[in-house]
Formats: sequence, C-alpha cells, structure tokens
Amino acid sequence: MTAFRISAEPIDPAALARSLVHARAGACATFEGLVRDHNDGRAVQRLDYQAYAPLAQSEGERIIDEAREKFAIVEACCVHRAGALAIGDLAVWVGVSAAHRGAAFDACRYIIDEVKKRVPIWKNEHYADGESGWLHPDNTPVV
Amino acid sequence: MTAFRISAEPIDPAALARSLVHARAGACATFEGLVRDHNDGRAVQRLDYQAYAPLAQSEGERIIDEAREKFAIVEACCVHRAGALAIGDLAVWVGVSAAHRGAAFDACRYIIDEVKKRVPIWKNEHYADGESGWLHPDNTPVV
Amino acid sequence: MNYRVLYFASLRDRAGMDAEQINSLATDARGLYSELRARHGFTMGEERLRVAINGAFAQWGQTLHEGDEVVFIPPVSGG
Amino acid sequence: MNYRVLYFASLRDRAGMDAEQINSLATDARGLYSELRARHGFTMGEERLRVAINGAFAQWGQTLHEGDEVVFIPPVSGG
Repeated sequence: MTAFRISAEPIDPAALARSLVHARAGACATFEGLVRDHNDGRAVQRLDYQAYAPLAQSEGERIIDEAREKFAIVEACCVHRAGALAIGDLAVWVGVSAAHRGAAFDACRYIIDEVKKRVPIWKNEHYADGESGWLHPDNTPVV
Repeated sequence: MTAFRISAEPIDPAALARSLVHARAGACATFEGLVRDHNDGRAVQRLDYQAYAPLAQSEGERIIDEAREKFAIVEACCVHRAGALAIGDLAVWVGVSAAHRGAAFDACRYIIDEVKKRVPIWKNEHYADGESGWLHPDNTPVV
Repeated sequence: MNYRVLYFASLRDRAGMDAEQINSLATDARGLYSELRARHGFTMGEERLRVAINGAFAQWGQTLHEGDEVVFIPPVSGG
Repeated sequence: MNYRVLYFASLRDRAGMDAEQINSLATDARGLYSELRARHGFTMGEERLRVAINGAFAQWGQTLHEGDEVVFIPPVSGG
C-alpha cells in the first residue's frame, strides 16, 4: 500500500489502522481531521477539497519519508479526501506505529503539520449564508 | 459513558472513537498501546495486567479531568485492559476530540503519560525462557 | 487494631496472597509496612512505594483507624 | 513557446477554467505568471504563490521548455 494517498472515496480508518499493526510496534498514534460545523465564527454547511493530485502524491510521500528518517517508527500512512464532504466527514487520516509512544506521537504530528503546510490541497467552505471561500492554511479566507 | 475504565474484555476502538464525535470537533487524536513481542531484549510471549481497580478508576478519572482543564478539548476517553493478553492485543486506548489538533494531540499524550505514571496497574511479562517478571514504569524489572 | 491489607504485583507474589486481615499495634501506614515487611520479607523500601488508605492515595504518617483498607503500591507499569 | 497551465482554488475561480494552453514569449515561470496575472486579473502576488513545473516544485526563475506543464500554487489548506 502507498503510504500517502488522495482518495475520492470515504476513508476507512479501521482498515488503515490494521495496515500499521506489527508485532514489534507497541504504540500506535492516529489523527483524524473532520469537517467542523463552524470556522472563524461562520456556520459551515459542507466543503470541497481540490487537489493537484500528482504533486500532492509526491509531496505527501516525501513527508512520510521524512517522518521515517526523523523518528524511530515502524509504519506510517496518511490518506486525504478530495471532493465534496459534509459536516462530520473524515477529511484526513494519519496513523503511525512505533516501538515506543514518543516516536509514534511525534511522527503523527509531524506528518499532519507538514501535510497542512505543503501538500497542494485546497479547502472551499460553503457557509450557511450561501457564500463560499477558499481558505488559507491558518483558516482565514484567501482574498 | 465513564471517561476512564478498566476492562476485563477486549477493547473496541471503533466504538470508543464514535463516542468522541461531535460537530464542533475538527480533530481527533488517538493512542493505542499494544503488547509487543519483545522488551528490553527479551522475547515476550504474553502478559498479565493486574489493577487495584477502585483506585485505578478514581485516578484515571482524575487524569481525564486534568486534561479537560489543561487543554481545550471536546471529549476524552481512556480504557485499560486487565487480565491476560497476547502479543498484538490492545492494552490501552486513549482518544481525544477537540476543535483544533494541537489540543487533541497534547491532551492525548498527557493522558497516556499520566496513566503510565500514576494509575495502579501492573504488567507481568512472561518470557520465552519460561520466566516472568513485574515491570517498572521504565520497563525494567522490579527486583 | 484490625486492618485489611491488599497486595499487588511483586508484593502479592512475595506475600503469597491477595489480601489479609491484620491485627497490629501500628497506628500509621509506615509502622504497618515495617511490620509486614519483616513478616513477608518484602525487599522494596518505603521510598519505592506509595500508600493508599480506603481507596485513596495517602501519606505514610496518616493515622489508621479500625477496619481501614491499606494498600502498598509498587511502581506502576500500565500502558 | 507553448505551455500548459493548470489552475486551482481561487486562481481557478478567477480564470474561469481548470487549465489552458498558452503561447507565450515568457521564458520562466515569473514572466509567465506576470502575463497571466494581467490577462485574468489575479490578485495574488508571486510572493504568496509557489510554482510547480511538470509536477515538481520549482524556482520562479527556472527556464521553461516547450510543452512544460506549469502550475501556480496558492496557499494550501488541506487537513
């Protein structure tokens, strides 16, 4: 399985978590990013993710490789949704297994932080007032 | 549901994760501690967890309450197994949901760190050579 | 006075029992542990243990009362 | 020279298209963006964008070749 994927289909966290299991992995840290019902004080109804897929793929794989170099981990995986999502939908999933919990937590956090900074995926939020807007990494609107 | 539990039965992470879902929670961090096949250079075959249940329960709840006070989280839950476990079995599960990922990660790590330090649960490892031993928090044997 | 003492982990193995009723002249956990240490040959000193009285962590010098449940807590190793 | 340009997020909305073939005298991404900015009225300056050439992040001054795929990357917001 590729360690990083953009998925047009819903993410299955249980199946992904099984891919991290290893007899020498005593720790598994996961992160789920879900669509919230509000952002920056506005009610959100749904959102779309657009991705520049080939570059997102290679940059995502690079991030996982960096995590493997920086931290003593066993397995790592990240899947990011593309397309239309509703409130509560899983937008991104990261999972890391390691012998010890420090490396699992640190690598999991590194991966989601870097994905949000560097992978060419864009979130367009649709608000209750009928407006929509592309967002910056800090969740403020792109003007 | 109680936020902290000692369980004689296998842990169901999917059911626990569902209990954390909330429309305003955009982030969910989880930690799974699994029985490894080795520790401190020795091959482990299985292990037993013993707990002083009433104090484990109250101390576990105290830790979750502390996490709620320290970090801006929505829900938090921790379940620790007692009894006999095999390699790969889930020994402890922690899950935290929050509006933002920083609080989710920090609270999840706080809970597992404090549980390992303070909750009266003891691990007895059974080794391939037929010996067994109670462990310290740093995974070295109790002499 | 009569106390109930529960044993866990290496103390349970050494004592060869989960729990016992003790009639003792000790008036605090420190004195009680000292007595039980001699009786069962526990190797861990007080400085490596915590003490719980009636299900809550307590001080070694806390006065014990008739019927108290006392537990000496070895270094924990959950997770 | 002929380049293929892909648009994403706010640039896509402003350009009103996902992609276009461009015949341009520009020899690097900087010159090409300047030309497209004037044509489509993009408000974001080069300092807020990154550039990718043929699917890899690149420098603004990198020389373009016939048929290159060029993408101007607005601030990302995945996760």
